[in-house]
Amino acid sequence: MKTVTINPVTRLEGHGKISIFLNDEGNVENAYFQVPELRGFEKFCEGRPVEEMPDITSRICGVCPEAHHIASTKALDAVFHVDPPPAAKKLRELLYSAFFVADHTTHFYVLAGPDFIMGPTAPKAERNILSVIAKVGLDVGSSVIKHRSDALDVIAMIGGKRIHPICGVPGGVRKPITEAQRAKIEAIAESEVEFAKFTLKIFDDIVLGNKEYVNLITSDIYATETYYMGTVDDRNRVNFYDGKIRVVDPDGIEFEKYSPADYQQYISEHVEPWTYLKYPYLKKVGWKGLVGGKGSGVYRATPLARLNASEGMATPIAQAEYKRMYETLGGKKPIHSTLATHWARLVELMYAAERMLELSRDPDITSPNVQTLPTAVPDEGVGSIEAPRGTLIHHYKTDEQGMVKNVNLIVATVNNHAAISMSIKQAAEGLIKKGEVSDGILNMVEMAFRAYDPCYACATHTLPGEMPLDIRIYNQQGVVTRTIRRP
Amino acid sequence: MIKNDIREMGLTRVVVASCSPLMHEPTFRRAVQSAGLNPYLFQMANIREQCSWITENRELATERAKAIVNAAVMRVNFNEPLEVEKIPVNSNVLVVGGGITGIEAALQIADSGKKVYLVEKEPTIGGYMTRFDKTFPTLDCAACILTPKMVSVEQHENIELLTYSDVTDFSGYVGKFTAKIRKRPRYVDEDKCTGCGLCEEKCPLSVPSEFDCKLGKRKAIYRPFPQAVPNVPVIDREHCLYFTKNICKVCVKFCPHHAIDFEQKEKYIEVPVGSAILATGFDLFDASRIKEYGYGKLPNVITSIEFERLTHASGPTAGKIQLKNGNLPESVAIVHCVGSRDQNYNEHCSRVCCMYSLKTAHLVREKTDAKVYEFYIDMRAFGKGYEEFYKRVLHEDVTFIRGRVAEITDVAQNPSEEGKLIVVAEDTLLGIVRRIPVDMVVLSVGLEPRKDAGQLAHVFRISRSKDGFFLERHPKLAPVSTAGQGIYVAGACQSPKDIPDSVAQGAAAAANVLSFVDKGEIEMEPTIAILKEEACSGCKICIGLCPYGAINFDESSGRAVITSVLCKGCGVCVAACPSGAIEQQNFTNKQLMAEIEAICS
Amino acid sequence: MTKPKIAFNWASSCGGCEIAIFELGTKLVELSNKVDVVFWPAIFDYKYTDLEAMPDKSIDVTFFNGAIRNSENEDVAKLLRAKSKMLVAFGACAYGGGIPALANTTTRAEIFTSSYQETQTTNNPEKIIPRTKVEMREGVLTIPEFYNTVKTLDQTVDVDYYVPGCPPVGAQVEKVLNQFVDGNLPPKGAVLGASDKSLCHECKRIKADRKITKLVRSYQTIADPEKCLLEQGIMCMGPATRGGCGGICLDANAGCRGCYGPLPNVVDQGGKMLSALASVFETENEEEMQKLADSVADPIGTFYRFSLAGSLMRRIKK
Amino acid sequence: MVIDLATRFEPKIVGFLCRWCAYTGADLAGLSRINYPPNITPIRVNCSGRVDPTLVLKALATGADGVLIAGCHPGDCHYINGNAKTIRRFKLLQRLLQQFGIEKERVRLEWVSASEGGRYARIVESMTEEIRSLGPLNWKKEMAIAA
Repeated sequence: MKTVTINPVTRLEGHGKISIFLNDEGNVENAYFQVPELRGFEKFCEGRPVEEMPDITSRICGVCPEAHHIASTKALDAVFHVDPPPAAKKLRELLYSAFFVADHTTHFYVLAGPDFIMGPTAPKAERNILSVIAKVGLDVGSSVIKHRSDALDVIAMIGGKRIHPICGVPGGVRKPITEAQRAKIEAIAESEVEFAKFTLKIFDDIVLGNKEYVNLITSDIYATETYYMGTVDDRNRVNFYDGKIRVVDPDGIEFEKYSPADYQQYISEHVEPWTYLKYPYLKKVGWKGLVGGKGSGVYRATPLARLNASEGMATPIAQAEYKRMYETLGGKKPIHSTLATHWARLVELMYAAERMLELSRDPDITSPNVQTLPTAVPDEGVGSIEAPRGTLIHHYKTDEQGMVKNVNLIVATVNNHAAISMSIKQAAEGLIKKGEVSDGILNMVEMAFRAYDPCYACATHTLPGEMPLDIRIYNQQGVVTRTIRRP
Repeated sequence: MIKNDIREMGLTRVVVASCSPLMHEPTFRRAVQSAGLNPYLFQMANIREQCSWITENRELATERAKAIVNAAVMRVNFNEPLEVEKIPVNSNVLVVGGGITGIEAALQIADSGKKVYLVEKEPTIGGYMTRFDKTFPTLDCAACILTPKMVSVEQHENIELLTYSDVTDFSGYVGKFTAKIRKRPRYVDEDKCTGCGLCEEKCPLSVPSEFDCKLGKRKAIYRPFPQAVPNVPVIDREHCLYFTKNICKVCVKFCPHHAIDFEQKEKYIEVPVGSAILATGFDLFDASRIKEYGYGKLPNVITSIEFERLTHASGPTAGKIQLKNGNLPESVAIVHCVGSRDQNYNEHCSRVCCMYSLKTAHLVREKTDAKVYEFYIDMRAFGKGYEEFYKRVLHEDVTFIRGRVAEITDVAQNPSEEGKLIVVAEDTLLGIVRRIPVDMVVLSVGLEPRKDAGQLAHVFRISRSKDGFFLERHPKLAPVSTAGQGIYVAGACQSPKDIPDSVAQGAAAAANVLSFVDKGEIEMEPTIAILKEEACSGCKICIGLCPYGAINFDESSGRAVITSVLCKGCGVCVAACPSGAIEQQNFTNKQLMAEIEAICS
Repeated sequence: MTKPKIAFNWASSCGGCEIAIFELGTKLVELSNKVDVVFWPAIFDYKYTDLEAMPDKSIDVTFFNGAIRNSENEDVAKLLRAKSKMLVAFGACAYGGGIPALANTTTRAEIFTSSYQETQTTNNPEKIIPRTKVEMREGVLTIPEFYNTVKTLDQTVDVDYYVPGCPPVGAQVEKVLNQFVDGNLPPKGAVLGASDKSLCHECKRIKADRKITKLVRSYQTIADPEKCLLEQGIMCMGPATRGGCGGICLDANAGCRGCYGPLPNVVDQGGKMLSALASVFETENEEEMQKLADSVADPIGTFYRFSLAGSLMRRIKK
Repeated sequence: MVIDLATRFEPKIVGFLCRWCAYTGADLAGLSRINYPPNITPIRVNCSGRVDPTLVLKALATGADGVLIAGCHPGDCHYINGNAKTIRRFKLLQRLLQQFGIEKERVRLEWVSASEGGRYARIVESMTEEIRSLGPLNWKKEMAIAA
């Protein structure tokens, strides 16, 4: 039997590792995606004072610490049965929207952009941010850096730090913002909205203007039928900060809609002995292995999944883009094509920027009343939020002194763990036939993977989407007959 | 030998493994120094007191000894040469307390030509001794031996006597202290008054005399007793008709020297001194605290000090030992250990009661025909001539009953007890409870720390032991020194003492003071806290910690500042400093860590 | 002159340290002209095969972030040590263990049982626990060994310099990178990109007198933004923590958690903070002392939040 | 019962003794030839208030099975109230050690006056026996096999 080992890098590195096993006909027998690391937050948070959790759990991920910090803070509200003042909730959401702007911007330009802007067949040497800047113009490059940096300034203003914010406390945030800060934030938000429009235009011109891509996006290789999950507001519109969790089936029919506090009735996690990362799945459907379709509990929680699981966006421009996307891609909901996730991400970028602007203009936002002191005895609470890479859940139980007794975390990217594995296998199957390994596999598999923007910061060590590849093909004697490397 | 090795082998560090550093560290340090090596490059390993002498287990002891020596060797690597700082000493001496102890100390020092400030809170010096009649065991009259000394204090050119005064603040450091003294107003000008006594004679108002334990009377303007030093009366504001009713002024009218001055105010003076001796003495146990003894309720239950006044020739009864009704007692009980050797009151032995109780017995026998019962727990007669005195009293027909008195009552159980005081006690020799009917009971009250001892300790920044008396530097090797350099304690303020011991300590303290006052300089222990300025973060954690106020915060530099002369080297700030900016010389972290590693590995 | 060759690597940590470098944005672009980045798996496409092929000491300086959590982290550390002239422990995790080292309050067995069996949503009837080597029908799959104790970088390989912080603040990162570019470096073993004084030194809050009569949990009170937090009874590791971060947490009305590690003359950050804190408990009464001591909710998590692996005790006894 | 002295576990105890009371008291025990197990090695300090908790952690981490801090009785301190600071630190230190899994019998704070040689001997004796029954702490080894 032949083994194709796709190693992001050698065994030494902590990146995910892909092994593809071929059968005697040289077709794909099986493909495994392994995650080699675990840190055990769920255990070592036990015994800590629960109010420290937002600061501790933000260290699960330095790429999306805001997500963990805010989810954790919301869990504290629940643990202490305290309702934050309006200003506090809005400040949290404002910080959070700024974070979405920064994160989605990074992904599109720095990580995913190259594939589209330079073209999938362009030599790898050109497929990086620098070439992108060269193509779209230097001013765009600096504009990307500026708008990302501005968004982080907003995070720092409200959160205290650019990385690992520390503003969250049960019942609110530690500090209000001044009028001067508000004005600055409003100015930034206005500019972010324009920037989002500009980004969507680039996508139109370069991506949608190119038939090749549209075909790619709609091709079967990248279509995986699964359930879709996302948080929605009372009108089933996408919401990042708060709401009910909605799940639609592969036909787009609402399958479940529940309050995050009840997540245990809907989500289970499967364990395999050959990877440190678990596989969440829909409890009511059950674990049927790494397969898609109605019969399998595998679901996705990505920007595309959020749009699929919703009925629209809560801000005007984003809503318009939402409709345009579905119409352009055949008018069917849900869209199963993994690559459409990139477009969905930009629709979310638009929403985040608009939401930022709304909140920066909200009269409550500078209210000095940003903290309600808890009075109830702490016991248990769930905090949930939409991270850029999926629905994030923090669940704590404490003793009456508020010392943590039990922690359960369902981390955003992990939601998609099964789907990612499937997409990789699928790409492999689609491209490896009779032992013939096309050079294309490299980039194709990579694109499938990158679409998820998988942030394995918490588990593996790549920044979102960046998965350098290296394929080796062994003959029966286990001798490398061929090596395909990038570039 | 060590000296030779240092010279010949050019040793840079020396470790001696032998006895406790408390014994011979100074000796070896001197030796090392005389060989030209800094004495602090020497380290002592104590393998005797705390190793070889505490076990039979040779094997283990050897292991331990190795560890101890190893620790010393590792440590000595990090020892640094330290210079002993010498600071000039002001030769003036402050003596607090004008009892026999303070008087002795003051005279010794003054005679050597040094200036002494003697502070006494009462209107006169002399202390308790002025109220005693005879003193054990020699039975010579207290006044006869005390009065001359009081007088020479008054006349001594080197002694500035500050009576009716107290020390309210004591700042600075050894060799350079400043004592703040409060002089309370006498309302009599000490310079003008000649002590003729006319004012007392003419004063219309009589009140009970504290000096006589309220057994006798005094006037509103008074001297506690005729031989008071200074021989200047004081006006008692509480009672004086001028102060209470704004009338009278008889004293003003009659004073031939116009010494009466109702306008006097309390005065504060500051005096510079290089050292101080505390000889503030003791308080007597308040017998009324022991309800079972009925003191204060049963008229003829009196304390030993009251007895002293009764038997004193110039006392209220002119020395007649009598009952409240004037009759002579037919029987007298003397009760030992009142408030002493008793968990409920004071655990300590007051040391003097046994002997003065014997004296009491003797005086009763000598002056009356009364039968005397002496209730004791153990008879302690340890001083020179004491045992002999005990024997003597044994033959004076005194009944000794061994047992602590349980109760003193006037409730009779049979006719023979009617109108008597019944002393109930278990006779531990006979093993029976005895009820002895008597006319008078003398309670031999114990000695306690002064009520204000705590406050005084605070003013002088010295420590007290559990029993509340001032704490000496070392119970055996430095009995009159304290942890506070330049501050000494003597007499009963350190622990209960009789007159001979108190006088001895007074002299000892004087000698201690003179030894460095004479040198004109004093050596500071170099094991003090040093601030590494560049490392101080100005977090202020240490500021409040120093019990000697040696650490202050300098706003301009934003740093702590340690006044090394004030530092006594406890190291509390060193352990606390979160920046690790404070080190204690000869107890640096490096040295201690090296010891730990050597011991543990 | 030839540009210095530098490398970045990421072991057991959240990635915030790499973001902190990424955060330099335009400055990073400028900097990248002054150096050759020969290895940075997170940002550019380099492979360990290339690294292994490099001659020893061919990298001028490697910035290593993350603690040593598993066998893979250790192997990477050793490989990079061999290839680098200078190795820098970058960030709280590599320096003192950081948050991941809080796992030293538990054990490998407990973590596995918790993660793969006990957590509410886990459905694992066969009680499967990941193994380093698994025989599959198609072949063998391997994953690294998860250690029982988290180690710091210098407990694993020799380290030349340390850069504290979770993550190091931008200004300091820039300063440090330039120090290496310009080659003006203090003696080996030094801590870079931080102050030599405690956070109190740069704290703008008013410090009155250091007397602590009560300690409250942060959620029990709204902190006065002007006064020293400790004096308000709010835990702040400032006195025992290196400055250099600019006191951003204090400005945000939050107490310092100690991510910049111990001061130059201090062996054990936690032990020192404990000593300093208890020293200023304002009471001579033993019961009150006990009460104050008990009001420190989680001593290890408080005094060793970021430095447990690098502390004297390193882990709990189990 | 026969105890094989060769194999019997002999606790290694580090003692921080204040120079005024505890150390003098320990000397007195020796001068009075009072027997107690030679399992403690004294380190002399001026005042128990000098004992930085870090030193205790250092001792335990380096291989001590127990640590004794001994000073003057409360209210009896030669530095007025140095030992009061020791108590404050000790109470917090005990909580920390408990979290580290170190039995409270291993680290003790005791008061021994200069005249209490017997008391000192009894303390060391009881401490040695308690630790003996707890067994070695072996912190160094634990760390050596950290992985």
